[in-house]
Amino acid sequence: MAGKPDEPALSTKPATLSELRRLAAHPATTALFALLLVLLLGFIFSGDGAFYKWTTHRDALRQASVFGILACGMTLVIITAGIDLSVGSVLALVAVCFSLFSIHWRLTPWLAIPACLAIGTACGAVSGGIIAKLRIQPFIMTLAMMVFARGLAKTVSGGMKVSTAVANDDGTYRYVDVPQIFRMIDSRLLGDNISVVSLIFLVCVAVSWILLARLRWGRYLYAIGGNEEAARLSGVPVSAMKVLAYGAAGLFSAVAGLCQAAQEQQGDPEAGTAYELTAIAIVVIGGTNLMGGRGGIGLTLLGTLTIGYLEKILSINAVPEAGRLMLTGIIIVAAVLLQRRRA
Amino acid sequence: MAGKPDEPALSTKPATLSELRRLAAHPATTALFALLLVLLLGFIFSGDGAFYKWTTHRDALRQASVFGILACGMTLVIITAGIDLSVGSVLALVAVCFSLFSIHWRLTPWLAIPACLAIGTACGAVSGGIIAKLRIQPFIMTLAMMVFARGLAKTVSGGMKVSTAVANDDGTYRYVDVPQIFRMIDSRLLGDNISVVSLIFLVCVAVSWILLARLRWGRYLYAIGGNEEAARLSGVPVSAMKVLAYGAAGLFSAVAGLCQAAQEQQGDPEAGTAYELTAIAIVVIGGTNLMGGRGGIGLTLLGTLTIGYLEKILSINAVPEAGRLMLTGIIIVAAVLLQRRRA
Amino acid sequence: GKSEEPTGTPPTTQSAEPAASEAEPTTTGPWTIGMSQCNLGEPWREQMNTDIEQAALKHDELEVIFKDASNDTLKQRAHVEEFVAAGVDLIIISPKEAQPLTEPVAKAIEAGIPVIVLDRRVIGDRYTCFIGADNVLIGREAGKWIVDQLGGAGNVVELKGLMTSTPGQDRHRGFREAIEGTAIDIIFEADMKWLEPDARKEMESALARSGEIDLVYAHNDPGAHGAYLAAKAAGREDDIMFVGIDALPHEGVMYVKQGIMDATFQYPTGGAEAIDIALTILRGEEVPKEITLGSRVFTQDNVDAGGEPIGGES
Amino acid sequence: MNEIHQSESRHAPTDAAGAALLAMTGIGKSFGRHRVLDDVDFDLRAGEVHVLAGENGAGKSTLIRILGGVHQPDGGSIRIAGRLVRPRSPREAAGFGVAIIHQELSLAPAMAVTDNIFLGRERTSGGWVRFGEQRAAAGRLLKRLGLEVDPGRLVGELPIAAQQMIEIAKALAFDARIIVMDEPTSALSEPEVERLFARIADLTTRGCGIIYITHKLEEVYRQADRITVLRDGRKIITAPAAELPAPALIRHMVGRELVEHPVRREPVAGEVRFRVEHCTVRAASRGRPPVVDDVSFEVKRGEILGIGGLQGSGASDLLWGLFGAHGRRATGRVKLDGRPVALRSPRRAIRRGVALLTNDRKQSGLVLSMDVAANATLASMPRISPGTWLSRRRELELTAASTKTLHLRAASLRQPVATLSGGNQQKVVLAKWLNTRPRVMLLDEPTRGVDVGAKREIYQLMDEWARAGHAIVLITSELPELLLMSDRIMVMHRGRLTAMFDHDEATPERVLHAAMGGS
Ligand SMILES: Nc1ncnc2c1ncn2[C@@H]1O[C@H](COP(=O)(O)OP(=O)(O)OP(=O)(O)O)[C@@H](O)[C@H]1O
Ligand SMILES: Nc1ncnc2c1ncn2[C@@H]1O[C@H](COP(=O)(O)OP(=O)(O)OP(=O)(O)O)[C@@H](O)[C@H]1O
Ligand SMILES: [Mg+2]
Ligand SMILES: [Mg+2]
Repeated sequence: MAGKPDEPALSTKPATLSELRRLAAHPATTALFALLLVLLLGFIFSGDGAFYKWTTHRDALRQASVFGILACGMTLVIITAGIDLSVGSVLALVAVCFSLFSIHWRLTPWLAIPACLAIGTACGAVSGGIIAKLRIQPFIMTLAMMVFARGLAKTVSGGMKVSTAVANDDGTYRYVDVPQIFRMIDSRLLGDNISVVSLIFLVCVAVSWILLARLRWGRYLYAIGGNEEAARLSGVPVSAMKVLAYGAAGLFSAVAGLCQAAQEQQGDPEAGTAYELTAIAIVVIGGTNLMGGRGGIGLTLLGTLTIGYLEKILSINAVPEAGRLMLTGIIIVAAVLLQRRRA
Repeated sequence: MAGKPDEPALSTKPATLSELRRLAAHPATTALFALLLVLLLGFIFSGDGAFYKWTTHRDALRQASVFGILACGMTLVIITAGIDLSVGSVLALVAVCFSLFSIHWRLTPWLAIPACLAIGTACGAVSGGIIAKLRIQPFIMTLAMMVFARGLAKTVSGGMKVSTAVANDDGTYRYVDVPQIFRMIDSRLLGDNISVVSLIFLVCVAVSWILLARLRWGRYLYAIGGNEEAARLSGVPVSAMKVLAYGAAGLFSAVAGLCQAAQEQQGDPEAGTAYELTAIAIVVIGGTNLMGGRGGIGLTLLGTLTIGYLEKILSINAVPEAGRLMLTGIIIVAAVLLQRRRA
Repeated sequence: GKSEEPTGTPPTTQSAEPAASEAEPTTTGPWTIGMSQCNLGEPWREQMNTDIEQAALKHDELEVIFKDASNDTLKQRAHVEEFVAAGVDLIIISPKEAQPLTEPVAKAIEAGIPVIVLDRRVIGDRYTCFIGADNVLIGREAGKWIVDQLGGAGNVVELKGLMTSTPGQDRHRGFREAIEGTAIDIIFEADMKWLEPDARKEMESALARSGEIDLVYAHNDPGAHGAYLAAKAAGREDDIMFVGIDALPHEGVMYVKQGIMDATFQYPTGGAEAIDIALTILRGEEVPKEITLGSRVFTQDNVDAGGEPIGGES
Repeated sequence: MNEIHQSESRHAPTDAAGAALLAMTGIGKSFGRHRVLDDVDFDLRAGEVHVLAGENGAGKSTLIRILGGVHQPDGGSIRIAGRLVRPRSPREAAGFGVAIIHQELSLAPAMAVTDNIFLGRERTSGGWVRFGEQRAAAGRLLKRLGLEVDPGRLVGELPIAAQQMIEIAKALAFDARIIVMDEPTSALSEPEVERLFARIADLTTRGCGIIYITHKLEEVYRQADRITVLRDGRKIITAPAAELPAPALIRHMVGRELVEHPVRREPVAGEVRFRVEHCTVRAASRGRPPVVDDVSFEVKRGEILGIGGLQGSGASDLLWGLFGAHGRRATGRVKLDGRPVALRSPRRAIRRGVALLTNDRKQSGLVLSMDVAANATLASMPRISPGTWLSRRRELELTAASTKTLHLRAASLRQPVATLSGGNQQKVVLAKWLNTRPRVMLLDEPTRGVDVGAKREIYQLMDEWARAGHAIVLITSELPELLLMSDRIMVMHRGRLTAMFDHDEATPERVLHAAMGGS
């Protein structure tokens, strides 16, 4: 686009005018269209009115939360023109560790949670470091991490779910209580009106928003994604920022892992398979460009709702698997088409 | 090198010199390193000498072939700076159709095969067309196609494997013969020394090589991947070329689908799940850059062997799943590191 | 599978509380049943749904809503919640996991909706009725059969299902218990993740490694079939026996009929039984808390006769 | 034309001068086995403008990239204000008070003007960016540079000229002692250049030292206190500007006597080859006035029509529109040799014999991942691939022929264009269009970033093409070039045609006046 001439800016009071135009054609506006389109579907096919019940929406949000949390980290990475395929496996690894710590070792959350977050962040930071220092393409590095973390999760869990059924030495099983922290994370607040995981998701959104829109680091991430060479020439600490981005993605994956374990009340080494695709889809449907340098977390929030509601609406209408898949494909394209002017 | 003013532009000596230098630092050279590294592993951990048997290598090649065929199409797409996530699902769709045509409808291969190839190509061409004309990002468009094609495969197959056990109206089953064409594709030639599917793979490699290295279109694909704007302004038919690239990817997926069905003797709508990741890994391990504009099919051939042998070696040593995953992750990184100068 | 049932929970012998009494008193229907399947990807579960469908067709006062969690526990949990919200008369669930679905099911019970748990258990006793077969038992039976086929000695390849899944673990455990102390040794074992192509790959490796293979024990029939194809390609299919599990009419049983496999052990879906039990519950009659389905073995000799029952009563 | 400028040399160095700001000694640098810099000494005094001159590929940018911490030297030492330093990264270099305006624009297109200006040096309090303050500061800065652009606008939306001004603003945003300008005016037009010079003047009076790289001789003699000439990576001479008249300077740069540009060929007034009627180009985003507004003109065989205008004139948009590159945004009628042609896409335009050389080779000219030959033949593939089969022999022959006429300097025709120097990259683009055998050539800043020698060569080529009967449309922001090369000069302002001069009646004053909107 640069170097390609465009219409004169020298018009009178360009600021206010362009402000208006930007608002009108703002990605958020189009992302909103996509969401509304899906909601419309919900109103038409309401699954015997289920769609009009608040609980349906509450649960839709809860189901979308884990993906949304992953998508927050994914957004940071994608803005640097990178990608992180390992989020799903890291989620599983953390879910397993969290269950191990809390259920089997009976650790206090004050130890278990920080430890888990550290594990997730470490995975991300390692990817980021190698990508930045050894110049491996993000796609392939995180693909490797995806495979590795999955293997690690299986090793840690001994290839079985880490559940409240604990094996005795004689091969029989004894049942232990679900840890308090699990129940807490899986509970609801504000008079049963919103799930804790949904709140956690919103917190993640807020944190990423501050990072992207308010802190210097945010500028750096955008600059790296927009023109890495330019960023370097401008004195941006590129490597450090990449470690930050992927580390953050790892951290968010860990948070998602905690939520997953709490909701499943167990650590499943197979959990989160193919979640990375959903997370990426969310980010892109929001309107963030995979080429990097553009987009934002607000868009990802909208994307999360779009995908989340799509899932829910198909589910309450008991659409059979085959049909559901085809519809999903079509609707994704339709939704993105509403924003093709952006792409 | 910034030669003397009088020095003619096309001076033979420095040309040949740089030819040599390029050969030394040529991607293929480094891709070869990666392969040798893996082979070395094989010689060390030979699984009770299984690695020294020719049949092991023959089978390794056979197993890698389906992925290799997918990788050929993936290479074309990636060179245009795109990506195709739908190859796995298209493979499944075609496998199902092929089984349906050949086993249930008893169609002659002369009809069944062209029909299947057409189906695959259509899927690809549709993605390509939408990507080119409606400006949807390849990742998200092919993601949608991936979901859609999977759903279609399940619809066509009625959600069950299309096998030689055909349902009677009374719910019981009757057995029909495995079609001749299935047995042919799954057989071996040259005195049992090479599988037909491997030959098919090599043919695909040859075809893609001609397209990329010997035809005008190949040059166009590289140009689009390198700088789409410049390509457009140089009169490159960008849209047509994108349809070509994704159409070809669809075609190759279809070929892979035929091989898959023949080897499984059935059409499994779940087949090919996550194959796209392997295909991409193969292309990247070969040394083709996901940013587009660089790389080639020779590299993909090497990448296929690398991944194929890695799988085989882990398998003949009966490495348990968890360990396999972790090793795969590590070795992928190690292999790519050998080429980081290229990335 | 049993392994997920904590020994701590009392195997409730007395019959379930008459769930139907909470439901509307009608004893004639029409009734809506919500069926949540954990993953239609697997042929066996496809079969389960088919069985339920077939059975339900015979009773036009029944309407069954099928949902597929496509292998996602949290999705399946949402299914239960949605069924409760929609106020169905009865829920049939074939859980992906015991643990995560225990509480959603309990909530449904509290909401006065009877729940039939199929195949995999939930923890505790807050459900109306469990119908399922015993994977450990089937694995053990397979083991016994193999032992006396091989006369207590031989080289066996074990192609395991996804070992992070309970059926995989149980079919492995039962089998190993059975061959305990015999001269049968497992010369090669690998996880083929229930997938036929993977089974074929692993079998090729096994063949490449060792000249002496007497029998292949695969945790499902597609696995056994994949192994067969590999052996066939190596021209060794005649000196190897192939044993699988599941015995779906169009899979394992067919393979045995064709002489591809030597034996397959049925893992019943319980779909038909589920509908019968459902009707009983809905009519307000009492049902047993536990129904363990018997299994059948199909071999060359008995396949046309429809196999022979093994293990538990049915 | 150079002599006129020598007279009006810049004000004498201030008293602040003399204090050595920078001393680079024995700098050497190789890329692979290619020695780009060989034992180069260079120094800079406070308050002076030190011009670094040399042909394309001489090593100028490399030298200052080393100063800026982008490349690490193989040998030599750098002293800043007497202190021995070794900048390992641009960040470090900035720490030493070095600001660089890079030759290849280093901006993030998707970020706002403000964000780009302060990138890497955000005004923050505890990590939190103070956006309001930055925006205000950016506004002031841009105003002083006379760039009327909303600081909130995305840089990618601006034309290359506006971008270059922003690049400059970026360097001036923080107070550095040593300011390096690598061809800062390559895409600027007269008034902007003047404003830049004004800034330079008060920077030097404040005691900053300026390293100035340019290929425009008139700028050299207006700015330079001292001149250093590089050739093939070696320092040839350092001398006060007064002691190095243009002919000598050129001789040092080129290393040989340069054939003077011949007196203008007399225009062979052929029949009309290219006629444009009522061309209008809509703005990309609606709600804005058209960027080209009802422009009509014609070009005869063998004629060079120059288009003058300040940035924002819409001249480039006009050419893009005629070339079909703006698709449906462009309307109007075009006749080629009397036959009407619908130029809907570049592909068709090329087939009809129209060529467009854009003003940004990196963005829209070259495919940097491909080699010289591939780039040079990209627009004429049918010629080297009969029946779609690619003939490498023909490819090399065609490239060799075209690059030879352009005196391209490359190690081989298979060298990646990314590693060519700016000027040589430009020649590759020219070669690409030569190979399409065009009837009409639309040239947008054809000599941008091209050295004296190459510039002369390009002028001669344009004359040759004109003699051969081509019709040429030339956009250039360099007034002297415009006046020298054009048979007729058409002036645009905000998309409108404001004046049309014959070669003889055109004077700098009249052209500028029209360019500012007067008619
Ligand atoms: N001062 C400015 N501020 C913002 N935008 C500008 C400014 N000057 C020019 N532009 C942009 O330039 C576009 C037209 O520039 P164009 O390149 O067509 O004119 P030009 O005279 O050819 O410029 P150049 O000489 O750089 O090629 C306008 O659409 C406008 O977006
Ligand atoms: N990264 C690189 N790798 C290899 N060669 C390079 C690289 N950068 C520059 N060169 C070579 O170094 C030489 C000097 O390049 P440089 O950009 O310094 O020339 P320059 O004097 O700035 O030319 P111009 O006036 O056109 O900008 C050129 O021959 C160029 O091909
Ligand atoms: Mg330079
Ligand atoms: Mg212009």
